[in-house]
Amino acid sequence: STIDLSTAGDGGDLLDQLRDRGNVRMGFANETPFAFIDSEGDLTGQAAEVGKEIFRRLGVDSFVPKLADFSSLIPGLNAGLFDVISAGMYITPARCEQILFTNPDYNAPYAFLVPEGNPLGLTTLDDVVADPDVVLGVIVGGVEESVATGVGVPSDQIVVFPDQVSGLDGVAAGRADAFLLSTLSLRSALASRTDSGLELSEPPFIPTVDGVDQNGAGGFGFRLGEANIVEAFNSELATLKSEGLLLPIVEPFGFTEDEMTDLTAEELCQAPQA
Amino acid sequence: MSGWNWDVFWDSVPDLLDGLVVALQATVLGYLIALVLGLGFALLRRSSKLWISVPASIVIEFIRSTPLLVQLFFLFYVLPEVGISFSTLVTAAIGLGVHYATYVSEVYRSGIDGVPVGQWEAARALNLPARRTWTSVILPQALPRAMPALANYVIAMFKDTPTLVAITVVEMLTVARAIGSETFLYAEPITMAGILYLVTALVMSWLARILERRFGQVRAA
Amino acid sequence: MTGDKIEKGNKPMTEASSAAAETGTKQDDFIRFDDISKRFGKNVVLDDLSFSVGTGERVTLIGPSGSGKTTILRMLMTLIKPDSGTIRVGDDYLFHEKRNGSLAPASEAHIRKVRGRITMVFQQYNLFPNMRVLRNVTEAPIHVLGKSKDEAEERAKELLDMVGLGDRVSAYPSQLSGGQQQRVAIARALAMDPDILLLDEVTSALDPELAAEVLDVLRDVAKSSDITMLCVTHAMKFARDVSNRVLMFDAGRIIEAAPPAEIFDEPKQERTQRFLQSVLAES
Amino acid sequence: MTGDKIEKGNKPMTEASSAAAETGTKQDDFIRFDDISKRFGKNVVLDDLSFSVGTGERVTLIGPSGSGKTTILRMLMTLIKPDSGTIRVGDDYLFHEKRNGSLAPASEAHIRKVRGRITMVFQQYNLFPNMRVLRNVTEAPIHVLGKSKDEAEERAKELLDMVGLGDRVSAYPSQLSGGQQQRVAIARALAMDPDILLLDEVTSALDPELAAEVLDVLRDVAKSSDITMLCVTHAMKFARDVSNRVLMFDAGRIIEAAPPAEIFDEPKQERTQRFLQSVLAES
Amino acid sequence: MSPGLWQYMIEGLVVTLQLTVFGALLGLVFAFAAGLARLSRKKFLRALGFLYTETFRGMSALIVLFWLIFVMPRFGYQLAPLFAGVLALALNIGAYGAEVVRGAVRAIPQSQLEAATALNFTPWQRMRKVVLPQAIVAMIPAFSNNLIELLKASALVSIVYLSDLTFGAQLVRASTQNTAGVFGGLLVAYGVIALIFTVLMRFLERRAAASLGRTVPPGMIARIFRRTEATA
Ligand SMILES: Nc1ncnc2c1ncn2[C@@H]1O[C@H](COP(=O)(O)OP(=O)(O)OP(=O)(O)O)[C@@H](O)[C@H]1O
Ligand SMILES: Nc1ncnc2c1ncn2[C@@H]1O[C@H](COP(=O)(O)OP(=O)(O)OP(=O)(O)O)[C@@H](O)[C@H]1O
Ligand SMILES: [Mg+2]
Ligand SMILES: [Mg+2]
Repeated sequence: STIDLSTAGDGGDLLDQLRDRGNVRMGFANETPFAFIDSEGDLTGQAAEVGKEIFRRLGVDSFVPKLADFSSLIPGLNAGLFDVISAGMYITPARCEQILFTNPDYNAPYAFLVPEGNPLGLTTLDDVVADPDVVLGVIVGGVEESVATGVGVPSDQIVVFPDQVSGLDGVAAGRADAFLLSTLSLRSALASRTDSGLELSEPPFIPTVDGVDQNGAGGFGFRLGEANIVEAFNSELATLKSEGLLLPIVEPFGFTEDEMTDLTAEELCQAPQA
Repeated sequence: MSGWNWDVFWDSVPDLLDGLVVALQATVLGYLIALVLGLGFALLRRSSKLWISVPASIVIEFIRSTPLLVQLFFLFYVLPEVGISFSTLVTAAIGLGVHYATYVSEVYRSGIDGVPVGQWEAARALNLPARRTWTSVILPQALPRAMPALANYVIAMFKDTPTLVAITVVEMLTVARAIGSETFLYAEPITMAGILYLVTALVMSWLARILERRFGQVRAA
Repeated sequence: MTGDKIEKGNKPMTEASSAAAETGTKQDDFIRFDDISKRFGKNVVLDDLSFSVGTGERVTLIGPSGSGKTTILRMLMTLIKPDSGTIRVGDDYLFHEKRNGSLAPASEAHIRKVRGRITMVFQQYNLFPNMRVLRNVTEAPIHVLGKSKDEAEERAKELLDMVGLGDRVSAYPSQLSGGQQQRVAIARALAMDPDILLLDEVTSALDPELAAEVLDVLRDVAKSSDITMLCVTHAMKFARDVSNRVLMFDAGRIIEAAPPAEIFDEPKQERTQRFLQSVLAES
Repeated sequence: MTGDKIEKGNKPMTEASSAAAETGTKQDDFIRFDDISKRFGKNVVLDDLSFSVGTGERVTLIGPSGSGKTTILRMLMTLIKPDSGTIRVGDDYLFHEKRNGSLAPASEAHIRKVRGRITMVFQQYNLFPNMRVLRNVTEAPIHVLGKSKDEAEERAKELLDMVGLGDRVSAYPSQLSGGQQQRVAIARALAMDPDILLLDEVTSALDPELAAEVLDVLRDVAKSSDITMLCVTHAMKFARDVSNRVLMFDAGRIIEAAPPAEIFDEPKQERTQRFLQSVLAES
Repeated sequence: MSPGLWQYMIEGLVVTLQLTVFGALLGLVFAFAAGLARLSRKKFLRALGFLYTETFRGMSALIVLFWLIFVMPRFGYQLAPLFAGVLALALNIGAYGAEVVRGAVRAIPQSQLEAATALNFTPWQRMRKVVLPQAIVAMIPAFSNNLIELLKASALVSIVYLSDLTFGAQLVRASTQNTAGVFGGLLVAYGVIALIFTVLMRFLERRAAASLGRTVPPGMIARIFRRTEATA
C-alpha cells in the first residue's frame, strides 16, 4: 500500500478516482431514517438512497458502507476513511469549516406534539410565548431548548425530558402541553405509539431566532477542497428535485413534501448561529 | 488544514487526566479479577483429571487467542441481553480481567512448576491434605516467584485500556475523541493522550523494576 | 540370624529364594511387600520383589546405585505406585482396599489413612522455605493430626531441643546449614508420631562433620523409640550400630539379607562383597 | 636440544631466562611473541612473555590449569588482544601495522589478512549446527578463500575421507558423536590451508576411545603436512609422538622448554616434575 | 444471514488476513532492524533501537493507529487506511519482536563467533552465516506468540473504520440486531484463525529445528493438552 494523495488535488479528481475505483465509501452512523443497514445487508435510508441515486447518475454504482459513530464522521472523512458522509448530517456553519456540504436534500421543520385536536391551538413558538400557562417539553441537551429560549420562551415554561419516549409520555400525561421536536423525529416516535391520542401540530414551522431561521437541513459532506464533486453532486440533486424524483425516493422513509427544500448549502453555512 | 493549536493541546490535560483515572480504575479492578480468575484457570489446567484439564485448556487458549476488543463487545452488548447489567466500567474490568486471566494463569503455572518437586513430596510425607498443601506450601512459594511477570501484565493491561473507547468507557482516548468532536481538532488531544499513556506506562514499568529489585533482595535474605 | 538360607554364588535370586530373604530379627510382618514390580518406561526397576519388615525393626537397605532402594521407600511413602503386587502395612493394604472380600484399587481417602502411619526424611531435606523452623514442625501436627497449636508447639520444641536446635525455632530454613536443616526435617517427621520412618540417604548431601551430627541424632531416635525404620544409607558404621537387618539390593532384587554383623563381616554373596569393598574404598 | 640453558630450581624464571626458553628444534622465528602481557581484571595471566616458534614446528603447551596456555592460543587466533607487547607472524605483526616506519595499532583489514594464515580447533568442536558436515567444511573456503564450490567440495571430501567421515557429509553436527564432530572440526580447519594450526585440548571433552580416534587423525596430519602446530593437550603420549618441542607453562610464564623426550623423561624443573606426575596419575 | 451480509464478513476476513500477514512481515523488518541495532557497536544505533522499542512497547497499538489515521493528515501525510493499519500493527509488534531478536542473537554461544573468527569470516558473514541461521530457529516460538497477538490487535482497526472482520461483524449486527450470535461467531472465527496460524507456525518451528538437525519437538495438539505431572 502506498500513500493516498486524494486530498492533495484541487478537487477535480475525486469523482474521477471514484469512477476508476468503481465504488464510493459512504460514511454513516446507522440512524433511521437517514442511513442504516437493512436485513439484506444493504445500506439504505433517506440519505443513503438519495446518495446512491446521485452517485449512480455520476457513474459510480457500487457502495461501500462505512459504519461510524456520528461524532467520528467528520474526522473519519478528513482522515480519508470515507469518501462522503451520507448520514443526513445537518448543515451548520461550524461543520462547514471542517467539511464541504452539498445542498440539502431535506429540511426538517419543527412541530409540536400535542393532544389530538390541539386544544390550545399551538402552531408556533410565539403562541407559547403568548400564553404564560403553556408548558413546553424539550429533550435534555437538544438544540430545541436553546431555540425555544432564543425565541423568548421563559425558562419556567420549559420542562426537560430525558428522551423522545418520555416526552411523548409527558404530553399524554399532561405534564407538558406540547413537546417540541423536528417533524421527522416526532413522526417516527408517533409511529411506534399509534394509540397515544397525540398528534402533530399543523403546519410545521421554522422558528426564527434573532432574525435567523433555525433550519434542520441536511446534506452530504465531502472533504474541503473537493468543490468539483460537490458541484456535480449539486447539479444532479437539482435535476432530481426539478424532475420530482426526489420525493418518491425518500417517501418510504417517512419524508413528506414538508421536508422538501430549496435552501442551499451556502445559505446554511453563512447563517449565523443562534 | 489549520495549524497546531497549542491551547487545545494543553487545555486537554485536565480532562485527559480524568480519563487517566478511569483507565487506572479499570486496570486495578480488571487486574484483581485476573489475579483471582487466573489462579482458578491455572489450577483447573493442572488438574489430574483429563475431563477438567482438557476443557480448561481449550477455553483458556480460546480466550487467549481472540481479540480483547471483540470480547469487550460481547460482554457489553450480550450481557444486558441476558439480563446481566453492570456499569460500563465494571463490564470493562470483567473483559480485561477475563482476558488477562489467561496470561496470568500461565504465570502462575510456571511459578507453580518452579516449586521443587521435593516440596510436594515433603507435603505428602507429612500427609498434608491437598488444600493445605496448596495454601501453605505451594502457593506461598509460587507467588513470589511469579511477581515480576505479574507486574509486567499490569502494565500490559493498562496499555490495553484505550480499547475501552469501543464500549464508551470514558478513558483517555474517549476523552480525546470527545474533545475532538467539540473543537474539530483531533490531533492535539490524541497526541496529548498518547504522551500521557506513554509516560504512565513508562512510570509503571520503572516502578515494576524497582519492585522486582526490592523483591529480589527480600528473597535473597 | 538365618542368613544360611541365602544361596551361594552371585546369580540373581529366583522368586522363591527372594522370599527366603525375609530373614533377620523380625518377629512379625508389620510391612509386607508381595510380588511388587515397577518399571519406568522400559527400565525394570523392581522385579517381583517380596519382603517384609517387623514391628519396630530397623532395616538398612544397601546396594549399588540404581538398584531400586529409593524406589522402595518412595513406594511405601505412596509417592509412586507399583505396577503390580501388593504392599500391606499393619492390617491395611497401601494401594488396595478390601471390598466384598476382594482387593480393589484404594480410594484417595484410604491411602491417606494408611499413609498417616508413615513418614519420610529426604536427602535434600525439603523443608518448607516459606515457614520458620517451628512452623515447619507444627504445620502437619496441627492440620493433619488436629493437634492444638499449643500442644503442637510444645512437642515441636521438645523435638527441636532433642535435635539440638531449640534455639533456632524462629529461623528460616535458608538461614540454617544443611546439617541443621536435616535435623529440623527429622524433628518434623517425628512430630507426626509415625509408626514407620523412612530415611533416604539423609546424610549424603552433607559434609562429613555435619553428617555425623545428623547420624548422632538418628542414633538417639533409634535408641529412645520403637519406630519401625527403613533406611537407605552409605554410612556403614551407622547401619551396623542401629539396624537389626541389612537388605542388599541388586538390580531390583534382594540378593542377601542378614543382621549387619553378618553381612558386613561375612557376606555370602560375591556381589555383596564387591559392593562393600567399593563403598569402604570411597569413604 | 639446548634445554641445558634452563635454570635449575623452581623459582619462576626471570625475563632473561624466559627468553632463553626458546629452544628446541626450531630453525627460524616464524611466530614470535615479544614481551606479551595480559591481565583479566586484576588477574595477571601472561606476564611479559616472549617466545618463538619455527616454520613447520610442532609445539606442545603444557602446564597446570590457569597457567595461560589457552590464552596464548586465543591471542594468536586474535580472539583476545594483548595488553602490551607484539606478536609477529611471518613478516607481519598481528595487532600492529608498520606505518611511517613505526608500529601502529592494526586495522581490521590488516588483522584479517594475517589471521588468514592461522586457524584453530576448539575443545568444544564448535561446528556450525545450522550447516551439514560438508557445508561446515566448504563454507569458509568458498566465502573467505574464494574457491569455487566444486573445488571446495572436492577438497572437503578428501579431507573428510582422511578423517574417516567420507560417508557422513550430509549429516548435521547434532547427529554425530563428539569424536566425529571433532574430526569434522579438524577437516574444517585444514580446508582453510592454514600455515598455522592451533589445537586447544581437542580431545579433553571426549571419551578415551573417541579421543584416540581424533589423536590418530592428528598424527596423520602432522606426518603428512608441514603445518606449524601449537597444541595444548594432556595426551602426553601424543605430545611425545608428534611434537618437536614442549613448553611448560606456570603462572603465565614458560618455565621449561625442551624436546618431549627430554622434558618428559628428565624434566629439569621441580614444578614440571610435579605437574607431569599429577597428569600421569590421572590418566 | 443474507448473502449481502456474508459478503461483509468475507471481505472483512480478507482485510484481517492482509493486516496480519503484512503487519507480520513489516513487523519482522522492524524487529530485525531494531533488535540488531540494539546489539550494534555504534552507540547511536543502540540508542535508536532502544528508543523505538521502549516507545512502542509502552504505547498501545490503538493510540498509534489513531495517531496515524487522525493526526498524520494534519501534518500533510495521508496514509492509505490499510497501510496505516499495517504500519501501526507492525510498529507495535516489531518492538516486541526486537526483544525476541536481541535475546535470540545474544543466546548464540560466544564459541560459535570464535569458530567463525577462526575461519576468518568477516563480521557480516559471521552474522549472516552463523549467528542468524541459529538465532532465527530460536526466535520462532516467540514469534509464533507475537503473531497471535498481532492477529488479536488487528481487530482494533475496526475502531478506526477499516473494514476488517470485526468491522464486518458490526455491520451485520447493525443489520440483524443479533448481537450474541454475531459476536459469538466472531470470537469463534478468530479462534479458528489463531489455531490455523499456530499450526502453521508449529510446522515452521519443526522445519527450522530440522534445519539444525534437531529432533522435532512434539506436535501442537500434544503441546496444548500436555499434562503436567499431577502431583496433588
Ligand atoms: N521417576 C523416574 N523416572 C524414570 N526412571 C526412574 C525414576 N525414578 C527412578 N528411576 C530409575 O529407577 C532405577 C532405580 O532407581 P532408585 O532411585 O530406586 O535407585 P537407588 O537404588 O536409590 O540408587 P541410588 O543409590 O543412586 O540412589 C534407576 O535406574 C533410576 O534411573
Ligand atoms: N575471558 C576471561 N575473563 C576473565 N578471566 C579469564 C578469561 N579467560 C581466561 N581467564 C583467566 O586467565 C587465566 C588463564 O586462563 P587460560 O584459559 O589461559 O588457562 P589454561 O592454561 O588454558 O588452563 P586450563 O588448563 O584450565 O584450560 C585463568 O585464571 C582464567 O581464569
Ligand atoms: Mg536412591
Ligand atoms: Mg585452557
